Amino acid sequence: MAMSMVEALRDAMDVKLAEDPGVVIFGEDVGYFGGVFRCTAGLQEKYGEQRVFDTPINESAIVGMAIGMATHGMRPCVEMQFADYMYPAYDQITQEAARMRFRSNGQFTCPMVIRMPTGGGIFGGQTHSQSPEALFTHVAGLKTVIPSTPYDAKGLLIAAIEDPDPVIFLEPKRLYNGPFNGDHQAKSVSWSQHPDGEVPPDHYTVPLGKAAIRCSGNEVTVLAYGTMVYVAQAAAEESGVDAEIIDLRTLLPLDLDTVQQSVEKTGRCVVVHEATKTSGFGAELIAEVQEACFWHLKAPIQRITGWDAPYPHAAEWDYFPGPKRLGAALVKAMKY
Amino acid sequence: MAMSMVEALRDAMDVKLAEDPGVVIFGEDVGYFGGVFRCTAGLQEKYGEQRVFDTPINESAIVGMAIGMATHGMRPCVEMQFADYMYPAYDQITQEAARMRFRSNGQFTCPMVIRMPTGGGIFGGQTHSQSPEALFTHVAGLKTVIPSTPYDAKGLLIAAIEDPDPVIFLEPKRLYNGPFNGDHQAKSVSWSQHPDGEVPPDHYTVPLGKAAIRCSGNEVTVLAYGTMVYVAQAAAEESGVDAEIIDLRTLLPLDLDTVQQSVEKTGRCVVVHEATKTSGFGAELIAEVQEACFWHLKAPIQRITGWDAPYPHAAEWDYFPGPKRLGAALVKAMKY
Amino acid sequence: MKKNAPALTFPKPPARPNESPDFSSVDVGVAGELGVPPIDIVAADCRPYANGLIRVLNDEGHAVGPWADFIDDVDLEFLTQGLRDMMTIRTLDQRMLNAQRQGKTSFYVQCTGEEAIGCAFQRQLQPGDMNFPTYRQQSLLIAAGYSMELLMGQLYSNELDPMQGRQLPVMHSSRKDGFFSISGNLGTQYIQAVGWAMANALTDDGKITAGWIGDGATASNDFHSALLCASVYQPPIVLNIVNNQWAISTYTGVASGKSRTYAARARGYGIPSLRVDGNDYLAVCAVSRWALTRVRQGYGPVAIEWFTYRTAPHSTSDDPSAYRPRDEAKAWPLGDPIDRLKQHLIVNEAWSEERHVQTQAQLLDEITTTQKAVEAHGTLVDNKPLSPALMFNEVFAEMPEHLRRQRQESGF
Amino acid sequence: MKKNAPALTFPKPPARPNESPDFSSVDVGVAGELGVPPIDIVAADCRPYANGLIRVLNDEGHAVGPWADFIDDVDLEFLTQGLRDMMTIRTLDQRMLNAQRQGKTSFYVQCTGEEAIGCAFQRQLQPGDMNFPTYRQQSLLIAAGYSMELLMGQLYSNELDPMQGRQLPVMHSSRKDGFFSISGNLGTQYIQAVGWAMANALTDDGKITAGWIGDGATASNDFHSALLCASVYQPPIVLNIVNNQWAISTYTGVASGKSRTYAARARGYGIPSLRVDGNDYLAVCAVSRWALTRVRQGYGPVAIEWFTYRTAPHSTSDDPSAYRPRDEAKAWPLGDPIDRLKQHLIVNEAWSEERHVQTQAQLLDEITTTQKAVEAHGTLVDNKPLSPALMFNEVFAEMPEHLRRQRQESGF
Ligand SMILES: Cc1ncc(C[n+]2csc(CCOP(=O)(O)OP(=O)(O)O)c2C)c(N)n1
Ligand SMILES: Cc1ncc(C[n+]2csc(CCOP(=O)(O)OP(=O)(O)O)c2C)c(N)n1
Ligand SMILES: [Mg+2]
Ligand SMILES: [Mg+2]
Repeated sequence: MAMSMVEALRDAMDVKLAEDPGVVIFGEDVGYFGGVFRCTAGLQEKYGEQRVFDTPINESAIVGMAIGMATHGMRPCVEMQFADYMYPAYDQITQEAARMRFRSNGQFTCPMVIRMPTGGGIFGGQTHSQSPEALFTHVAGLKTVIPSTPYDAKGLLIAAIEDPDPVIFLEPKRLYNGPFNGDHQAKSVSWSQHPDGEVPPDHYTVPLGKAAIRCSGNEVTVLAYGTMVYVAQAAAEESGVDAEIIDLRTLLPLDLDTVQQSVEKTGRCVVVHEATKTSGFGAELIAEVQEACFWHLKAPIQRITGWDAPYPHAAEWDYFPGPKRLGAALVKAMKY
Repeated sequence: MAMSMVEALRDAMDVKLAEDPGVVIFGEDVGYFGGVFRCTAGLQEKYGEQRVFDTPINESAIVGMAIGMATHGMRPCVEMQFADYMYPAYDQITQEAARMRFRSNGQFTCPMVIRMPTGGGIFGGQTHSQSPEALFTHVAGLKTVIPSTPYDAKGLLIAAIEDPDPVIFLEPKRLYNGPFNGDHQAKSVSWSQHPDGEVPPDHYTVPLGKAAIRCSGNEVTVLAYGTMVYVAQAAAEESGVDAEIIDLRTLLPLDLDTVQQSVEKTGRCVVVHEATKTSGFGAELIAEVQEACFWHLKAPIQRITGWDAPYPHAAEWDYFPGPKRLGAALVKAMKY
Repeated sequence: MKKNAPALTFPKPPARPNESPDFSSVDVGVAGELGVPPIDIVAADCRPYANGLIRVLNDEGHAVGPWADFIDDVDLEFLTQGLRDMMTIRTLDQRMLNAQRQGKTSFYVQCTGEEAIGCAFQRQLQPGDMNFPTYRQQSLLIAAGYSMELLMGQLYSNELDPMQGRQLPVMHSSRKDGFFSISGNLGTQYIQAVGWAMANALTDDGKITAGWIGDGATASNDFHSALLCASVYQPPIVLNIVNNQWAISTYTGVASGKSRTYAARARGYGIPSLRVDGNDYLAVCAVSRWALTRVRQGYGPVAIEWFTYRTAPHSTSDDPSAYRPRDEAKAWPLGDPIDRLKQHLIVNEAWSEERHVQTQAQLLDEITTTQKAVEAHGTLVDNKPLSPALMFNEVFAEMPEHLRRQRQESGF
Repeated sequence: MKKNAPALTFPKPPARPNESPDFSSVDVGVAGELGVPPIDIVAADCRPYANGLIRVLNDEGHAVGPWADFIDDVDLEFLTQGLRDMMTIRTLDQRMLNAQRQGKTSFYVQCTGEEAIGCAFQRQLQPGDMNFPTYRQQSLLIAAGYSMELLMGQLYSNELDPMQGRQLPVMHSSRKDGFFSISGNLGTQYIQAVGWAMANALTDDGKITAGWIGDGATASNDFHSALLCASVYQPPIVLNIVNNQWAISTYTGVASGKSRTYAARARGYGIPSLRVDGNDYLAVCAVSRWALTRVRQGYGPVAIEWFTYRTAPHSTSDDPSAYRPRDEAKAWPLGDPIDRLKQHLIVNEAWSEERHVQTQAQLLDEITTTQKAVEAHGTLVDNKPLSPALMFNEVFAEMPEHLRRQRQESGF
């Protein structure tokens, strides 16, 4: 069945709501209206407001309530309207949910999912465009997931809801309705025209912690996730560099084996993300890769990222790490 | 004048309170009582409660009020009682203070300092021991500072208060009363017996953005800050490796020149911090160093850090990255 | 009421799409009914003001009661200016909505139905006072006389944009017009406003502060922080709550819970609080003046709940027909602020239907002329982009080395 | 009151060191004065209960008034057990304080003066109900019959420690005793408690929830979140506020601002709220029973402010003589909870000074015996450390590869 990423996410929640009475969905505007990105549309009508409901505009309350329910034994799956609005909840996420199991020695655990639309490219300005993944990967006790296709979105979300620990589920909003390779002037493509828009109707999972090789190649390994997977494909095509593109899918726990095998093969590595550069997740990837593959590296590992400035509104396409910048990095990597 | 780090910090605030009527100090228990670590003791009595006052237990309110005052034109210097309690303020710090200048195109700016005791080693358990520096260095618009001596503490704090932008000022609480090299069973040493405990009484600054070479060497560069500077010295001594120890002092903006020169000389680099490993500031250092010094590196860059678990109470000395672990890394670096 | 087992409640709006609007449970009281409290009133004595509704204009357009007397020096000329202010915004909102539909700007937010609040409040402020607004308080800017060129320049992110393209279109900032930089993160400005008001007092600058927040955003942590700290330190601030019944698709009941009113919640913090008909220009004018006088004289903070209705969609990204009856705005028992002030002026023979139509045409003309001139500098579809290099400026006062390197790398 | 310019206020305690304790401004009302509200009372009708003070024991030790009648089935045996509970904690607190001074544990927190609250409340709970406590509610654990071995084991972080050395000594956790894991971050548990209570209702498990917070921590964001969400969804929860006048060195006025009482603030959220003498075991018993019955029957949340005084230092890291008069606790107008219940039992001929002294000696003996047995498993000075490898467990349900590598690297 062809689905957009929005539909695939909705379908994952639908499957779990039907299967498990402990699953509840809540957040701002997610109930009656079905979410500002429509991810939960129709679910309240189908399952009732005890299962799918609206909350006050207070992200730390949303996460705090979810923690209470999760420790009780339920399986809340909550939405932050934009990743940019998770900051008020950062204390509850990182200091509470993440370490409830640890600090109570397993008496209280937090099987819960926090979904949040992430990334730029919709002229959202600095408070509707951010990519905070590195703020989660630094925190012991959290898993961080980011799909790049409808198929993965559904399978990973089901796996996340079933996971015994808290999972941060980042949704690249620029991919909600179609794959996007960074060419904002091109006609937009819908998922129904893309092979990964084909999504099985029933229950299935994509395991957390496993990367996918989106495109094999021999010259450079590109480590990407979310929207950047498509940017990487475009960059490889446009630059003509024979790149191996790895879609990490789960940032933590990281599938270092897949990464290491690839870099040992290619000897070159470029990492790419939308988040600001300094202390972004790219730094972590580089630290791991240079340690694991030091003797194989033929060139310094480069990172192509958002600049170290807040996401600007008007100049967003100059901020967004597009195929041109990434292509140039691939070419540069080949020059060593 | 011999001063502890606590006294040096207090003296910095004293100097600025006397010089600049716009400087105000506030936070939990900082007023009448003078702070749970005594950093502001006596200041309310000296300057009155209009300048130094107690706040409700609400860290986002403390930072939010400081933003209001700073944008008005004052120079607030506020305390988070422990760095572990800054999380509720993370939204105000990163989404507001950090980008006020940017988003208002300079109409409103945030010259303010947020002080916070950081790091472990006092049996504080997971909520009195954390080192959140990487959560600040990832944010465009913040400067992040961490002194390792009373002299630097005073000079950097004065520079921070005078800086036109928001500065996160991390205070390694394990260094408040004396240098500490990680040997928790040794008799504690006080700052009065240490050359860097000598602090001039008047106004001086240590510039933000400049590292200090604490110990020159030729074989390995150790990048350290805060308490880890002393751990590095002990590790170098114990392991006999001729290490060059760089005390970064300011993490952002980073003094990459000093770092690069050293690594180009030694060809080896080890980074060390107390924070959890994954996505810690060490990753950023490695990413920069491997790019800047790729052709000079004789060995993979290692990182010695806190483990990816919440800071445990009882096993804190097994969590704390002590001289033994760091020494082993130095020896390992020399084996390549 | 006999219960047996706990069950959760989920607050609901009075009507959903395909139902008839129903405001029968909204008690609007009677115009002129509530008195003017003493300037040094304490929260404990504010009960009737926090639970009731202060109104001045009655259904016939007459100004009645003690609050009308309180502003009996306000002349018809002043009110005519108020009407023009409101008409200006409404026209502007319509033009900009169209511009967004034509792709000339990425995003727009109207304040239709809520014009009286910002317009009348602003005209009671003094130069140097500072508003901490939300995205729906452009009325403050207009009544402060903010340049329409700058305002539109920001909407088009062109070279006239005082924010140089950094901010979302509707997130204005004008220090000299007493309009603080708007954040996309709801609520954050409310506690910052308290900090600014504390600076007013600490520097003794003779100015005061006004915080603004929507009913939905009263749920935010910063709302609590602001009320708490205002109660503790007693800085010179008016804490405005604009209750327009909706937060995007979420009914105000989800933000109020079982609180009687938002003003009552504020009163629980020990802050004197009043609830006011926000669609009544005269009531807004009177209560604003009272509150600002109190605050300026050092009697401490006041909270005001402005009771109104969000006639427009939340923003250009929203379609309210999905969650409320299409014609609900028309049923709002407190009417439309422009209609009501117009009626008052007509009743008092200071205005006429003809002048109204004339003024409308004239404003449309003026605004369209400005719009054309501003559009000549570029829009989203007819793009004359600002230098992308600008995005590296103003991250810090001085550009640090790593940003300089990044700017170089960017090639801008 | 005539003012001219805004000036900030900074709340102050009634007395500072070297001044005489002064509680003249504390209005304690009269025992027996306030009635028992109907079980389905709404917030609007709760004014007298939120602003007044519910008391049962009068100065002569007699139980008086409607709340005494409300619990007239509570017999003297039950109360004797209550006295034992309180004496147990006080003894335990003293022993553990000494142990900390001897370096046997890193940190301790006493609840001296506040024993009645947790002890009497816990005895009204049912199995499966869940407390979300702070570090100062060990009284709940004791009255729930938690194993003293486990409790002390955690204080010594030895092999008996059910948290395996991961948590601070005083941050207990016992799911089966209805005692939620304690966080070092103030306030966080309060909104989590609301979530748990929602789960009570959603899963229809027949249990209820009790949230706990200190007066200082009512300033936290999560306090606001909890009141708000409890008001919106009406889950079965009792929201307890322990107002012991101090937050470390900071007087309660800095947390209350101009709010009349914390109960009044909660009432502003539309939650029925009561204020109770927390040093009166019978008052705590009566109001807890009323509140828990209401909540269990589905009439929605209740907030209770327990009015008390923190006799002990904040923790072993604190020295209150730096910020309040040394003998302030003795001047507390509502006395000491153990003394007052003892007096009541003596007046009713169910207790005597001799039995009291005997019981005290016996408890000390029991606790000291346990303490010695537990200390044999190790203390901070006599360390038999748990395996450090434990710190890699329970980060996740299954240990991921990177942690396995780190554990290996650690060599444990
Ligand atoms: C912290 C945060 N959470 C969520 C949002 C998304 N959001 C933007 S406006 C809005 C509704 C606000 O409603 P209200 O406060 O009533 O203001 P109104 O739009 O009615 O003027 C929401 C949920 C946000 N901007 N910030
Ligand atoms: C978020 C956070 N900020 C600050 C602290 C430090 N702190 C620990 S206890 C305390 C005082 C709490 O006072 P109160 O809530 O009245 O409880 P009490 O100690 O009187 O029982 C403070 C400020 C903390 N633990 N968490
Ligand atoms: Mg609204
Ligand atoms: Mg207290």
